Amino acid sequence: MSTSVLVPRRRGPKPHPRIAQAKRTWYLLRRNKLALVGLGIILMIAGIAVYSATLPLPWSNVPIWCATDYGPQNSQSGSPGNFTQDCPTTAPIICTYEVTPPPNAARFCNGLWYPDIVRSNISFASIIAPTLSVSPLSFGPMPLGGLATSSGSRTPIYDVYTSLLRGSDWSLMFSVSIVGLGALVGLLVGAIAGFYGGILDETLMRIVDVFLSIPTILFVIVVVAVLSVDIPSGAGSTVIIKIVAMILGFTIVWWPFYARIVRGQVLTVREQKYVEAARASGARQRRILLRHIVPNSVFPVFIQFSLDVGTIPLLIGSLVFLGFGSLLFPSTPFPEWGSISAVSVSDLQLDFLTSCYTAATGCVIPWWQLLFPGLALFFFAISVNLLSDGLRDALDPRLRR
Amino acid sequence: MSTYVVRRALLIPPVLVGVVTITFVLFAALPVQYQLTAHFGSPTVKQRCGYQPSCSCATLNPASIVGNNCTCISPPTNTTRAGICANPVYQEYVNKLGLDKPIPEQWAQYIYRSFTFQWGTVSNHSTVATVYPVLKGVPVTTAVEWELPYTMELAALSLLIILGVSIPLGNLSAVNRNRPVDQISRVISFSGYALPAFLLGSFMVAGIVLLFLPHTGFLVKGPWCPGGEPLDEEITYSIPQALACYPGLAVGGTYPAWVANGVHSTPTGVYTLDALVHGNDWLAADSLVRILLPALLIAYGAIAGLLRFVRNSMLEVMNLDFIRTARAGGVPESVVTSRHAGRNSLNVTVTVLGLTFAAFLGGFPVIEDVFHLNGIGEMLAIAANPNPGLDFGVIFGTTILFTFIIVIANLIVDVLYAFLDPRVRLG
Amino acid sequence: MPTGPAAVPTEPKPPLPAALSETAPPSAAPIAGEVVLDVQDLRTYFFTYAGVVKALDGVTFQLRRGETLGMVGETGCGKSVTAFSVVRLIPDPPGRIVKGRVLFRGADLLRGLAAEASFHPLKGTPRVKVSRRFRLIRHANERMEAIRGRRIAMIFQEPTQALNPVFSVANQVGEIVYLHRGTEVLDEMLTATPNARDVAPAVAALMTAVAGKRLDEIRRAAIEVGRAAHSSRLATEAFYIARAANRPPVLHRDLLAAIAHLRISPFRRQYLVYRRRLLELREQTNRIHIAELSGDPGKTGGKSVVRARMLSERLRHFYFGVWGVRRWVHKPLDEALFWRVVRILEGVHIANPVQVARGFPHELSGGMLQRVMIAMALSAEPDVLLADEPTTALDVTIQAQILELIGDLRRRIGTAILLITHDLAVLAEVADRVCVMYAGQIVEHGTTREIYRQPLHPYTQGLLASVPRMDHPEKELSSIPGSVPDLLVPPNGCRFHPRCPYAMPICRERRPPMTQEGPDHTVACYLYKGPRVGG
Amino acid sequence: MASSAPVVISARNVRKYFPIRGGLLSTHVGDVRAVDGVSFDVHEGETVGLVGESGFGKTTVGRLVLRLIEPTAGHTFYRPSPAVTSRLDALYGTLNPYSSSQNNGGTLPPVAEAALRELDEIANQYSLYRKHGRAMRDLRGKLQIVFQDPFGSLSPRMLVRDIIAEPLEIHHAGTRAERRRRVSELLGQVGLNPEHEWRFPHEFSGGQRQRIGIARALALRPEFIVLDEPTSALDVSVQAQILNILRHLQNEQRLSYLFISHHLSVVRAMSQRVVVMYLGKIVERSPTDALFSTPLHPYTQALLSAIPIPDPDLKRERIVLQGDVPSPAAPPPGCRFHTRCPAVMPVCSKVEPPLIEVRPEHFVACHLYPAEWTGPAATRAASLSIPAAGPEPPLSLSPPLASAAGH
Repeated sequence: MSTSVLVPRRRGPKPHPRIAQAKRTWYLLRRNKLALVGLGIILMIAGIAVYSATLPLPWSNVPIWCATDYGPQNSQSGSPGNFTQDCPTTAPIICTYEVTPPPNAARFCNGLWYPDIVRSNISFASIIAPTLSVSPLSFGPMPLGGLATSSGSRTPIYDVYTSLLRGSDWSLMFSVSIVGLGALVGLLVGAIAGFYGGILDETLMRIVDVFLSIPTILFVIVVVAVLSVDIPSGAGSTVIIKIVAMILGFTIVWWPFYARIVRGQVLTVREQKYVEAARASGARQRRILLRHIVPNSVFPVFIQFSLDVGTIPLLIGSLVFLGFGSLLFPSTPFPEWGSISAVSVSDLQLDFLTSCYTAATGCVIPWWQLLFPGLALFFFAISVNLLSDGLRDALDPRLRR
Repeated sequence: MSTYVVRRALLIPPVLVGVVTITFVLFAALPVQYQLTAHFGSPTVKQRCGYQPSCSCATLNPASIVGNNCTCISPPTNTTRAGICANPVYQEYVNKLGLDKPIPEQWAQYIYRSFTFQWGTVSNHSTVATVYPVLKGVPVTTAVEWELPYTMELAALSLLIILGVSIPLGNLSAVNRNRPVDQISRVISFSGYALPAFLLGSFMVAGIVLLFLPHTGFLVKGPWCPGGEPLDEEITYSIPQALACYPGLAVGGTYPAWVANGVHSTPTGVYTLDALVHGNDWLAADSLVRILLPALLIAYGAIAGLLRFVRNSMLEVMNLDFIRTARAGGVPESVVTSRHAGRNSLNVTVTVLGLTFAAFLGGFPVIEDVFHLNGIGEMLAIAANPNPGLDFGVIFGTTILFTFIIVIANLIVDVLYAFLDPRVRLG
Repeated sequence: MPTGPAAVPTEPKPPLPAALSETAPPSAAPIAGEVVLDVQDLRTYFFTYAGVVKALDGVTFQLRRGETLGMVGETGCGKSVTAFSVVRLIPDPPGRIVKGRVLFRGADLLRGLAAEASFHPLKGTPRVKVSRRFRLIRHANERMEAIRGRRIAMIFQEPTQALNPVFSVANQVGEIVYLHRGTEVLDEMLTATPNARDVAPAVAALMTAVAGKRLDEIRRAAIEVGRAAHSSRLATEAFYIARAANRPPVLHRDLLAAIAHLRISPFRRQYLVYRRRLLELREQTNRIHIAELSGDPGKTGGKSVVRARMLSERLRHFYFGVWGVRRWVHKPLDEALFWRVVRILEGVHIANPVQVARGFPHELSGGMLQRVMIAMALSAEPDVLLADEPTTALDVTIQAQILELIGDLRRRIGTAILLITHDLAVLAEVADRVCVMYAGQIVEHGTTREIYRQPLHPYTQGLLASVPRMDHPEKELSSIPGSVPDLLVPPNGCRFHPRCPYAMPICRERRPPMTQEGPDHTVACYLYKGPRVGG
Repeated sequence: MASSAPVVISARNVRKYFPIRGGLLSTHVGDVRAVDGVSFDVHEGETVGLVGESGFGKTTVGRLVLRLIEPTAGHTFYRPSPAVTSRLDALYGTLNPYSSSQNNGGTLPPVAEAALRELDEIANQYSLYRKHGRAMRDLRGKLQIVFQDPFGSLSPRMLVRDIIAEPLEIHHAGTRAERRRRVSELLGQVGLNPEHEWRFPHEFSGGQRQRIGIARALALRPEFIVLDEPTSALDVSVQAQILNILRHLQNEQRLSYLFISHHLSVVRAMSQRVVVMYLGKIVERSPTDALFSTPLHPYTQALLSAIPIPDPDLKRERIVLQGDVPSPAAPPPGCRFHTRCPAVMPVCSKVEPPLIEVRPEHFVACHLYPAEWTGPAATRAASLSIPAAGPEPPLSLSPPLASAAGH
C-alpha cells in the first residue's frame, strides 16, 4: 500500500531522520517478543563477561593435583617413568628429559612443562590465561557443582560455575573477532569482485568456490593442525600466538561465505539507477563503491554475521570434542563454553563406562557437567539467532518500500 | 541443456586443482619430517647410531626426526641423557618426495600425486594404527576404500531423512504460517541450529546406555543382543562390538569370515548390505538400527538449516503473480501449493542443499566420533588426535577426498537445478 | 433476478475453439442483458502494523451481460483491490473483505463472511486484532474454486510475471483447460475411433491439398481428416503436420503415426475413465458449492456423499498413483491437452501456436504472453472477465492488438468485461460504461459518452483535463494538485476535498451521497443536487 | 525556431552492440544491435522527443549520449562549433557510401582513409568519448539525466538532502552552507517544501520522488538533460504536474531536453522535434507538427493510429500492426520494419532504405519515398545536420532539387 504504512505516527516535532529511522527499527523490533528475549540474553551474557573480567580468581592453569604434587618448586621429584607414557609430541613445550625447567616454564604437569601465563606480562588480563579456577571442594559451595576432566589416571576437579563465568568473555571474544574478521575480508573481496566484474570477478569467485568446497570443520582442523605444528614453541607469548593463529585459521575458512553473499548483493545494487545517477554526475568509482554500493549491500552481511556469531562456540566445541583442545588452545581444558561443554561431555561418557557398568546398583551421573555448559551454549546460540531473525524483519529493505 | 552441463563440467578441473593447491600450501607449510611421515608413514629403521654405541633408535617417528638427526623416544637403557643418532634414511626419503626441488615443482608433483590417488600412508605411530591395527602402514587410499562405504551408508540414510522431512514440513509451515505447524518447524530449526551435535549425540548415547544397562536385564530381550550375551563394557556402535552379541555367528573368533578383522566387510563394504548378502537379517537390522540415530542427528542439523529456507522461499513464491493466476484460474488450493509453488520452492531447496553440502559432510567426523561408528569421519577424528601423534597422511587424504566429493556433488546439484528451471537451462 | 443453481449454466457448452475457429460463424454482439455481477457496498480493509488501511470503502456497481465496464482512477485508488475482492483473492493477512455482497447470478460469493473472522481494535494503538476461523475460510476458498476461472476469469497487468516460469505454456493452459473442459477432452479421447480405412480418403485429400500449398485448403482437408477419425484433436494435429511436412512420404508417415497415436491401450483407457469420473465428481461438488453460495439449502446435503465417492475413486485407482506408472498412463491425456491448447491459441490469433505452446514464458514476448493469458482466461468461456490493467505493461501497437482481441472475443462469447485501467483514452475506445474510483470509493458512474462529454465530478474533470490530447495538443496540460491520500488516515467527508478546487465546508464533514444525474449517470458530489441513489 | 539556436549535443552515427555470449566456452556468438548508427542534434533550449517501443534502444541512446555506457562506434559532441559540425557532415558524407564495406572489413579508397583520419583528429579534440578524467567529470555537470523508475533511482539509505547535494559534493561546488542553501532552493524549484529534505525517499509518493530526481539533475545547473521516460511510471494527473515543471524549468533556464518516451501524445505535448526509432535505427525524424500532421513512415503512421484518444465518438480507422517485434539480436535484413509493414514491397527485404530528407527537415527511411534520392541526399541525410533556417544556407552537399522534396 502506501509507502508510509510502517512509519509509526508521531506527534510533535520530528527528530533527526536517522534517529527516526532507528526508532522505527526499534519499534519494529519491539513487536517481535522473541527477538527481545534474544537481545536480553545477549546483553546479559555481555554483562557477565564484563563482570567476570573483574573477578578476583585464583590464577592457575594447572590441575589441582598437579599444583600440589609436582609444583614447579619440586618438579624434579617427578620420576622419568611417568613422563614417558604420555608425552604429547605437540605440547606447549616439547617434552625433554632435561630436569631443569625451560626458561619460561612455570608448571610441570603430567610430563609437560607449561608456560606460566600469570608471570608473562600480557595486557587484557581478563581474557588471557586459561583460567579454570581451582576450587578445593569438588562439589562444594559452587552453585553448579564441579566439572571433572580426567587426564591419565588422575582426575582433577574444576568448578563449572567459575569456568563458565570466565568462559563468557572468551566465547564472545572468539565469536565476534572470528566472524568479524571473516565478514570484513569477505565484504572487501565480494564488493571488489562484484563491482569491477570481468576477469577479476571470475578469478575471485573461482577462488571462493575452491574455498567453499572444503568442509568448514575439516578445513579448520587442517589449518589449525598445521599451525599448531608450525608455531615456534618456547617463546614467552605462545598463548597469544596460539590464539591469534586459531582466530586466523577460522578466518581463512570463514571469509568465502561472505564474499559470495556480498558479491551477489553488489551485482544487483550495481545495476540500480541511483548508482547510474551518481555516475552521471561524475562520481568516481571509489565514491560509488563506498557511498552507494557498500551501504546498500551490507544488510545481508549483517544478518549472516549475527547468525554466525552464534555458531562459533558450537564449532569450537565440536573441535575440542574431536580432541583438538591442545591444538586450538594454549592449554586444555580451556575456559571457553564450547570447550568446556565438549570436555565435560567426553568425560560424561567416560564416567558411564567406568562407574555405571562396574556398579551393579546404578551410578551417579554428573548431569551438571552436561547441563550447564550445554545450556550456556544453547542460550547463546539461540538468542543470537532470535535477535538476528527479528533484525532481519525489522531492517528488511522490502518493508521500507 | 547438454551444452550447459558440459560448460558446467568444464569448471570442475580448475576448482579441483585449486582445492589441491590449497591443501598443498598447508602441506608445504608442515615441517619436513611431518611431510615425510605423511607420505611414507613411518618405516622402521633398525640401525645403530654412529658415535653413541649405547643408544639405539627403535623407530623413526615424526617427533623424533630433527633435521638430519633423530632423538630416541624410548628411554635410553644405560644413560640418562638423550642420544643423538645419525639418520641416513632421512635424506633418501626427502629426495624421494622431491622436497629438495623448488616449490613449483613440488606443487606439480603434489597435484600429480593427488590426482593419481597417492594420498600418503597411515603412520604406524598415529592413533589410527592403534585403533585399526589393519590400517597400520597401508596407503591412505586403501584405508579410505575400506572406510568410505560406512560413511556413504550413513550419508545416504540421512539425506533421505533430510529431503523427506524438510521439503514437506517447510511447505506446510509456509502454507499455514504462524500456526502450530509453523511454530513447530520454527522450534525445530532454531533448536537444531543452537544444539551442537556432539552434545545431543552424547545425550542420545547416554540415554541408550541407561536403557541397556546390564543389570536392567533389558538387554537380554533387546534387539541389540538377541543372543542374550551382555555387551562388554564399552557401549559402542561399531559392528565388531555388535558381533560380540552373536557368538553363534562368529566364525573363527569374534567375527564372521566376511568381516575382515573388524574393519572391512565384503563384498560391498556396507554392513547392512553385506549382512543381507550373507542372509543374516538380524545383523542387517541391527546395523541399520545402529546408524539410525546418527543419521537422525545429522539430518536434524541439516534440516534446521534447510527448513527456514524452504519456508521463506515458499512464502515468497506464494506471493508471486503466477500463483495468483493459478488461483484465479480455479486451480484447487492443494494443487497450487504442491504443483505450482512447490515446484518453484524446490529449486531454492536444491540450491541451498548444494551450498550446505560441505557443512553436511563436515558434520560426519563429530557424529561418527560420538557414536563410535566406523567411517571416514571417525578415521579423521582419530587421525587428528594430537596424542600420541597427528596422522597428516590421513588428514590430508581425507580432506582431498571430501573436497572431491563436494565438487562432484555441486556439479550434480547445478545440473539438477538447470533441469528444474528452464530459465537456467538455456543460460 | 434468477437465483439458485438453475441460473448457473452447468451443462457443457460448445468448446471455445469451435466458437473461435474461423469455421464457426461469429455471433452478433449480445445487447447488454441481465445483471451478471452485482457488487454492493464492498469494503476491503488491510490490517497493517500502522493501522487499518481502508482500501475499499463501500464500492457498488453492476456488470450486465456482454457489456464492458471500465473502471478508472489513479494508482492506490483500489481498482485492482475491487477485482481481487470479487474473486476473493485478497491476500489474508493483511487484507480482509469486511463487508458487502458480491452477487454472481444470485450466488453471493461473500456468503458467511462475518462467520469467518472477527476483529476488534487494540486499545491504545491504531491497530486491530483479527481472529480467523481457518476451517471456515478454507471451506469458503474451496467454494470459490467453483467460480474462479470457470465463471469469473481474470487477466493481469504483468503478463511476464503472470505465468509460471518453470512450466511450459501448453502445460499451464492445459491445466486450466483440463479443469474446466476436461470432460470434453476425455470424451473425445475415449470416443475417437481411428481406423485407417475410413480415414484413408481424407488423408489422400489432405495430401493433394498440401500439394496445392493453399493454407485454407489444407485447413479444410485437415478438418475432414479429423472428422473421419471422430477427433478434432487430429484435425489440428494433421493441419500442423501438413504445414510442417516438406516431402509427401514424410507427411504420410507422420499422419499415419498421428492417427495410430489416437488408439489407447485398455490400461490407459481405464485410467482416463477414472479421471473422467473424478472430473464429474468435481463438477458435482462445484454445483453443490454454488448452491451453497446462492443459499439454496436443498442441494448442500449431497456434499459429504460426493466427497466420500471422490475418496473411494482415488482409493480404487491408487495403483495409478505410482510414480512411473502415473507418468506413463498420463501421456496421451497430456498430448490431447497440448493439441487442444494449440487450437485455443489459434483462437487468439497466434501465428505459430505449436512453438508458442511448447515454449516457456521467458521465451515469449509480453504481447504474446498476454494473448496466452487471454486464451487461458477465456478457454472456459466465463460469464465475467476481470481485466486488471491488461495493456499497461505493453507497447502501444501491441496494446492496440490486445484491445482488438478482447473486443473481438467479447463479441463472440458474450462475456461481460470489467476493464480496469488508469488510461482514460483506452476506456474511451472499448468501454460501454465507466465508473471512476477515488480513494476506495466510486465517485462517478455513467455511460462512456456522458463521462467524456460532461464529466460531473471534479476528480473526473481533473483526470480528463490532465490527459495529453493527440487531437488538440496546443492546450496546456492541467493537473490535479496533491496526490492520492494515504488511506490509513483518509480525509473526512468527501475524500477528494483536499485536492478539490470547489471544496465547500460540507465536503469536509460528510461523505457526499450518490446522486442520480441523468438516466445512467450517477455522481457522489455536493455540487449536484439530483435524487439520491439507493439508501 | 529551435534550430537557429546553437547545437548543444550532436550525436553522430552512434552504435552500441551488446555482445551475446554462448556456446561451450561462452564465446562471443553475436551482437544485440541495441543502437545502430543513430545521429541527431539537440539545439539550445529545445526538446527533442525520442519515440519507439520498448527494446528499440531509446534508453540506450540516452545513456550513450551521456556516456554512461561506452559506445561501440560513433561520437557525441558537446557544443560543437558550426565549423566543426559542417566539417563533420562533409566527412560523414564522404564516408557514408563505404560504411557497409567498413563493417565487413573491406579495404577503403584513400579518400575514405583520409576522411577517417581527419574524423579521428576532430574526435580526439571534441568528442565526448575521447575525454578523460577531469575534463569528462566537468562535462558531467553540464549533462544530466532523469530516470524512469522513481523508486529505483534514489538511494534508499540516503536522505533527500544528501541525494540532492551529492552532485555538488562531487564537484566541490561551494561551501557546506552554500550547498545547504542550494538544496532548499532546488526543492522549491521542483515544488517540494524545504522540510522534505529531512526525509528518506521511501516516505514519498512516485510523483514526489520524480521531483527529487529532477532536483538532483538540476543541482549542477546543467544545460542538457536526458529525460528517460520521466512520467511513464506515474498517473496522468501527476504526470501533468511533472511535465509542467519540466516545461517551466526549460523556459526559465533555457535547458535542452532529450525526451525519451513511448507515449506519443506526451512527446507531442513536450517536444519541438521528434525522432522515431525502430529496432535501433532512426526511421523518421522531423519537427513535431509535421510528424503528427503528416507521418511518412508506415511505422510512424501505425504508432499514431494505435494511440487511443479519450473521445468515445471519435471512431477512426486504426492500423493494427500484425506480428511481434523481431529481436534486435537478429534484425531482419533490408528494412527492419518490413516484417510488420502493411505497405511492404519486395525491395524492402533486400535493400536497407537510407534516411533521406523528403521534406525540409523531415527525414524518413523508407522505400516508399523516391529512390533517386538515395544519392547525395542520402549521404547528406546520414550526416544529419539540421540546416539552419533563415539566411544561413543549407549545406552545400544538398542537390538543387532538395527543396522540392516530396511527391
